[in-house]
Amino acid sequence: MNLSLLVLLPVCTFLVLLLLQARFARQVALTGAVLQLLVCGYLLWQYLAVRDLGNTAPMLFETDQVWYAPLQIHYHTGVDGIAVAMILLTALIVLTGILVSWTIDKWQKEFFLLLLLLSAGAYGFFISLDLFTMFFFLEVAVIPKFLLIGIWGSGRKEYSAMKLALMLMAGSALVFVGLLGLYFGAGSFDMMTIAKTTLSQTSQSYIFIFLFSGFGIFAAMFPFHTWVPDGHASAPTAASMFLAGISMKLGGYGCLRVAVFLLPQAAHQYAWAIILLAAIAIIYGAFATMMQTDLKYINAYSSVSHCGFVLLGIGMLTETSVNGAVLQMISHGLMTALFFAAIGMIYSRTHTRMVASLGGLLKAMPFISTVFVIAGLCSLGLPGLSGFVAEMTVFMGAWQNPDTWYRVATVLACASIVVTAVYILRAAGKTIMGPLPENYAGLPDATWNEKTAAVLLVAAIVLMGVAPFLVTQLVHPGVENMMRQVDKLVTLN
Amino acid sequence: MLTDTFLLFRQEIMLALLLFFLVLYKLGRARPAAHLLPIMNWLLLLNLVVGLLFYDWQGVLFNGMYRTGELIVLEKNILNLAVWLISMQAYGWLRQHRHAAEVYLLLLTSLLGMFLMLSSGHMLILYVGLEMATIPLAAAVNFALSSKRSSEAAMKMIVSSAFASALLLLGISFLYGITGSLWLAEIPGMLHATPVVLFTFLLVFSGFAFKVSAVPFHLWTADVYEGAPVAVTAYLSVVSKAAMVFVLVTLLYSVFAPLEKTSHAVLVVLSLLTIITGNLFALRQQNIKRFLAFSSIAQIGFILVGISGYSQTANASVIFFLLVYVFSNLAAFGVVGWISTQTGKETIADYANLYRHNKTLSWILAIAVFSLAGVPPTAGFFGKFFLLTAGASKGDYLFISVAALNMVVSFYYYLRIIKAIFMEPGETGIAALSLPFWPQLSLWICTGGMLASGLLGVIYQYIYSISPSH
Amino acid sequence: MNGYAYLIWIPLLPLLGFVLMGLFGRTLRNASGMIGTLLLAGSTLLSFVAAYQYFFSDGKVNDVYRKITAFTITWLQFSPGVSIDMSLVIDPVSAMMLVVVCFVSLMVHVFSLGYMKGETRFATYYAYLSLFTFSMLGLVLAGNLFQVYIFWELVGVSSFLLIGFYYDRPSAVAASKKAFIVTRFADLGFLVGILVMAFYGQSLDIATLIGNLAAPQSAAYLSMTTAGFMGISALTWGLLLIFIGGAGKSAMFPLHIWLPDAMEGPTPVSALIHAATMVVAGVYLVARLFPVFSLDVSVMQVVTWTGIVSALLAALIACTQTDIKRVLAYSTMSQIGYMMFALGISGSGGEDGLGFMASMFHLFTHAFFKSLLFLCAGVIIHFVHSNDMRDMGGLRKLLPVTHVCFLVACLAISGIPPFAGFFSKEEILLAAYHANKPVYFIALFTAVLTAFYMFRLYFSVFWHKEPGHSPTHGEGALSMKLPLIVLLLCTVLAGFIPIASWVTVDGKTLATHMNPGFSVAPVVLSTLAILLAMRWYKKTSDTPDAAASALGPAFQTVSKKFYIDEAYLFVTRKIVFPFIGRPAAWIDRHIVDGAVNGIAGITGKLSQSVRAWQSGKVQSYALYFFSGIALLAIVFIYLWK
Amino acid sequence: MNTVPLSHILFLSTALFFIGMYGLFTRRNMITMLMAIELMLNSVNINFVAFNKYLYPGKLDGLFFALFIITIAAAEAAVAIAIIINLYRTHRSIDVDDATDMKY
Repeated sequence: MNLSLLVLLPVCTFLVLLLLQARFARQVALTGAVLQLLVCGYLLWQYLAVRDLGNTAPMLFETDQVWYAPLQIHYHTGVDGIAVAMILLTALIVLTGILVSWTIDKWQKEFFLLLLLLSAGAYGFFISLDLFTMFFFLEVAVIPKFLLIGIWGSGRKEYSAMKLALMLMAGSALVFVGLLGLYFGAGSFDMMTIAKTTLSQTSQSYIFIFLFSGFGIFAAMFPFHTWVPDGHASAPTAASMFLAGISMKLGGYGCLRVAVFLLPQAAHQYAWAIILLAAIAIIYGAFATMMQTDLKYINAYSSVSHCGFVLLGIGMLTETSVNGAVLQMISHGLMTALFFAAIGMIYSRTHTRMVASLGGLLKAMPFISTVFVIAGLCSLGLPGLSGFVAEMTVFMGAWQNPDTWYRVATVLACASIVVTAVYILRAAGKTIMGPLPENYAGLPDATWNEKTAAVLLVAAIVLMGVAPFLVTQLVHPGVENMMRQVDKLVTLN
Repeated sequence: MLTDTFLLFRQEIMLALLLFFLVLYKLGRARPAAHLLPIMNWLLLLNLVVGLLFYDWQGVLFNGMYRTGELIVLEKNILNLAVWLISMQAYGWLRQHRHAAEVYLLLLTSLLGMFLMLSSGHMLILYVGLEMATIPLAAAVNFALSSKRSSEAAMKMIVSSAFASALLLLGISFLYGITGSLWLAEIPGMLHATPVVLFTFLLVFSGFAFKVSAVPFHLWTADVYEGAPVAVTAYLSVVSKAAMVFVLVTLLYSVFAPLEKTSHAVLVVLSLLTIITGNLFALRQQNIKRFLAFSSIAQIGFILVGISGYSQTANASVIFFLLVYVFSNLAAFGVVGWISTQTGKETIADYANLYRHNKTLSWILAIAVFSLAGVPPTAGFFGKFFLLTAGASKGDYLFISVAALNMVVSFYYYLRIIKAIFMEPGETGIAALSLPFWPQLSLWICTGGMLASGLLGVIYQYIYSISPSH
Repeated sequence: MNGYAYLIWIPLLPLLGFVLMGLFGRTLRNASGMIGTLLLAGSTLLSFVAAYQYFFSDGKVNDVYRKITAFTITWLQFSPGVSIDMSLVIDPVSAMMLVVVCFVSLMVHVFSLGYMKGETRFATYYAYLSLFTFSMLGLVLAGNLFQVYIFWELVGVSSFLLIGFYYDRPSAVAASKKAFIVTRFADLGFLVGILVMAFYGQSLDIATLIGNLAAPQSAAYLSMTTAGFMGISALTWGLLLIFIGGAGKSAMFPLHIWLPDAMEGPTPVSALIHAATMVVAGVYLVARLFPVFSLDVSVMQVVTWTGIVSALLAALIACTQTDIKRVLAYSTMSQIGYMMFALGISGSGGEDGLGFMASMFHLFTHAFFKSLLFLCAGVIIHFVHSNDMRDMGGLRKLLPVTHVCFLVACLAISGIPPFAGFFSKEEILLAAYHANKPVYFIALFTAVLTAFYMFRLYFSVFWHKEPGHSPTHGEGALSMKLPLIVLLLCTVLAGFIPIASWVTVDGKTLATHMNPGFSVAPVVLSTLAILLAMRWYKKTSDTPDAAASALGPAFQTVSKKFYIDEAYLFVTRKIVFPFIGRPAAWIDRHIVDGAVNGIAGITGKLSQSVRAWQSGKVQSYALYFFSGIALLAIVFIYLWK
Repeated sequence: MNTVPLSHILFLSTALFFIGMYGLFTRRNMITMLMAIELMLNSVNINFVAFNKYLYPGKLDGLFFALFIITIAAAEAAVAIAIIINLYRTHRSIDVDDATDMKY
């Protein structure tokens, strides 16, 4: 199938929406999102079908068109299992994001336009095999976030929006310099070509710093994570979902696909630093979460902690751990999206997100509360939900790296599951359980759109948690290919 | 033979004809400006179209004093396009102006000077073109006749540029003394990197650095931009700057080619200085024109980064960026100018909640700002990417990193505008403004250009194919 | 297949119940109780069939009970050889547990029909119960270490949900959080232990793991004993960490603090989860991994001493508590301590395996009489509307059935023949006597204490004073009485079941020989303790208070549960929060984020400080212009060539 | 004939240039500043003529250049004076320090 369809579809929806009257905005957006999901489903089906036929090429559905011949810039797309999984995640979150924003009252049309633009960026990023195209889409996804937070956000929204935009832009500036290094080192922007060239150790180690820290900012790597709490907390629900669900995954995916895959020796050289930062992020993020009093801050800091697992998995550089990192990306995407959706639903009814002033919501809104609890349980790694599968794979993989200090880091990371339990249960205990304040007594429960969104996400989480083999089947060949490449190049030298 | 001559010369001839027309028009019965403006817009479109035809003519005239080629024609066309766009945008301002024809006369004379400069094969023509491009502009800056700021700006401009041309001339005179030739084609063969030559180079270079407002020769820029009428500011920041960059590239790449080592180093230093200074000053500006002045200084810094690449890619990237810059900056100035002439509001704070009543204007301004900042999918992203790629080809990554990180600073102030438009709770915001046909057309062209010129790879490819290989 | 394919339905039926009631609870409402009970009855039936088939028909090959894997799929592949498989394994231990879990759970389901009647969240309650039963059955049948962990966590969460069932009571919320977090902390050990075992043992499948490690010269064993960290071998680390997990779930000292608080949940839940099934998961885990545990003497020592210390401490504390459920909770902890140390002192085969067998036997009998005790307590609380035994008294006439049941269960737990507890406890004491004398004496003392506090409870509730209550309602519906009676029968009869011939460490029948002489001491001592309790508590008297005040600070310490809760609170409130949590949040706000904002601030300052360049004076512009050229000239002509 | 060496003439022109520059930097009256600029341009003219005469007597480039400079300087002066007059109208002063409204 033609992968460009994935980008064209949101763009077309965008155009239709642009030309239509504002009062049809949400219907159009929803239709577009449903179509996106269908196309993604078709992509999955096609992908599996082709793989079943025994096609073991690293990338499928490749198209390669010259875009800027003088600079060897191509529009080169292709997907492997990892990308397909990410694309599915994106489609799901876009759809649920639109559903959750159904009743947004200010500038509805613009809101959905930006959301669609954002999704186009994310799709493009995941299908790109050309570094320029990839970078292009990476940046496409930044500005809509700024607008979404700044216009529809709450609290210190302008400050947060600015901080987020600037930090992400700083990230992409670093990525950009790294890309130029790759380009002049290997003479091409094409990932598959660069993968075949071995750069010298010195240039690898320089380029890697730029690329990894650049993508690291997107992936909320400590100490570049501070955009996460403010940004998430101020963003409107759908934007929070998108930020945590997809945006941060752009970073993780980039770290993996660009930094590690193309610069394997440097990855081995810097593994200690990645692991150190990841372990700090995990533990420190978890402890910082424990002290938060605002539900969104809680989830945002916990995202820092959870994204640490992604980096930990990548840093350990074993096949299992990288597999785990990918799983964690997917799982975290689904889970935080659900969490933010639930928080948004609560906030839109009670107009507060402060843990201390909430309580007993299970009585007033059982559905939303149940969703909240499921998200929380997923976050603390309950088996049967996706978080468990991902975290355990990361741990197992991490442990396979026999270095003692790496194992200490792994144990520390494992320890975060306790802290996670503490903060999740504190939050859930205070908001969902306990006596219900009187002024919340008559609040309505979820509406149809919110229910649909929540059910979709919960279903995905449960599916992944109950039948992880489905996801690993999809993801694992991609990881295997990648790690084969990494190990091969490393053993060469 | 004769037709050949005329065809090679056709863009200049068209401009001269336009100037004649304006003089004659002035001689005739006095009519309101509203009568002249549509005519001028059509004529300038005609001018652009004539320039676009017969694009592949090249050759030399007047013993090599004048030369032209595909690249030069393209550069002139870019300038023509920009002038046409500005003319349409000036509609709001000139409609009420008693001396609309004179404004056109001045601007078109200046354009003619730029054409001469671009086509010059000899230092004399270069100098004459330069002065022809500058002096009328100083007068045009003064065209808000009763405004204190306007006359102050004009004074600053004429004094500064006279000083700059004095230094430039000193440089040219030394060049003459050293080489004995003023032919651009002959000079490079006789240059060697001796101290005197380097000093001469610095004098000439600074003369042009002044025109493109590179730091530390930029100080006039902001004051003049702020004081001048918006259309003139737009002209200064787009047309004049683009023309000067074209000439600077030619000078550096051909005339001073033997001094590449030094000139590269100078470019690296100046570009970083320019970017940083432009950014630092832009951060604090409240007046939007002054803000755009400093931001355009920062943009020039990026252009210098691109020039420092010394390659075909660099050449093409600079020209491509300037094309994009024409669209982006003119879109910004178009909106700013329209708001300024209609409401007199010129500070960023005035733009608070602009989106509430002026959706189209807001989006266009937003896209323009994004393009200036270099955000995809606008063309500005491609422009900046290529410039930095060109600059990086020398392998100096520290330099590129500093430049790239400065982009982040520039994001801050560009996003301030966006913040004002969309996020700040202005009491009511600026009331809904209606946009007449001409400015609207111009803005849509700019928007189209910003969106299309990046995504369509062919444009860059064409520019690349006609750029001289280095 | 191997004839056990139906095993999969045993956990699936409750899961089905959970899904049904979770999704359609609101429509099903009161019918959900019946549905849950019926589904579970199906499971129970199947489990009896399975146990019968296993023990009497095809489990035994050459006189040895073998492990039978009924079903397996690869659930999550980590690396070649290491994967989480979902498998169902039946062996003597799991067959026995299967029966216990299904049966007790069924009783509790039935009992709850009456006990929870009228509750608004009736369907939710049954959904949670079903979820718990599913998880517990999964845990019991798991053949993969990681699978154990999965169900382990699920059990934990269903326990959390059930403890917090009355979610609008802050104390219930706090208790559920505490239970979950403390066990989570222990699970961390389990998890890391699994990582260690999986890495060195090359497998997560329990049978394979045991196979890989059991032979002392195997590669896995060698690598595991040679690799080490901080001077302790990987094997010891792995087992110790796994044991921490088990100790947490089984409320062993010092991780027991959650169990008494967990009594905030509905009483039938306490009967099921916190008495009969979930809390013995730790014992079960050690039993499943027993061949590996027995490889490491030091870990076995840890198991033994943790068990015996917990048994003793809990018994001491139980003597001082006044909340009826808390007394039962501490007694549970004490009994599990028994099972645990019995495992710890057990050898790995033949006669030495007596401890193992005794532990399993005690697990089996304890499930019946402890759940009976809890259900009785449920009836009492239902009747009195209080948990405090000081509010009770003289209930024997008002609750006749309960009274008999409670009495029998008390006798059983005190080890008075011929009730079930006597048999299993005797075996344990016997094993201890042979293996470790100090442990034996402590165990004996604990047994006496047990008799004392159980009868203290019994007399306080049923005698002591005249009832202060007018009987508003009777003992409750048949659904509440029936389980009591059934469990009563089990309590009486379970001791006669020849566990020794079925559940042994090596699968071979263990010949047990009742030694009446040996039994005299414990039985007599326990009887004396009962008499003492009768003297003190049958009538209102001052003696207990006098005794308490005579003991002074010692009594105070015990009744404050040795201040262990306070110690934990100190660590969390005074150390973790202020010294780790708050600094982390502070650093994030002020240093990490401060750096980001600082960069922005510095840029702004810089911007402010350079503004003087743009002075507005055209002459100074020209001067800058010229100095610019001059500087460039100096730099590029003279300094840098 | 006892010719003046080129270096003397260059010294003269350089001196003139810097005198002009000094005048530009220090005088407050705009007309005087304009005159100072004329001085600088004239020093350049001297350069051109001198180089032409001494170094390249066979060519005329330098002479022509000087002529063009003179012409253009006149044009420049005309525009400048027009601007100064307008400045006087708006500011009531031709002191350069009075025209510093726009800064920073």
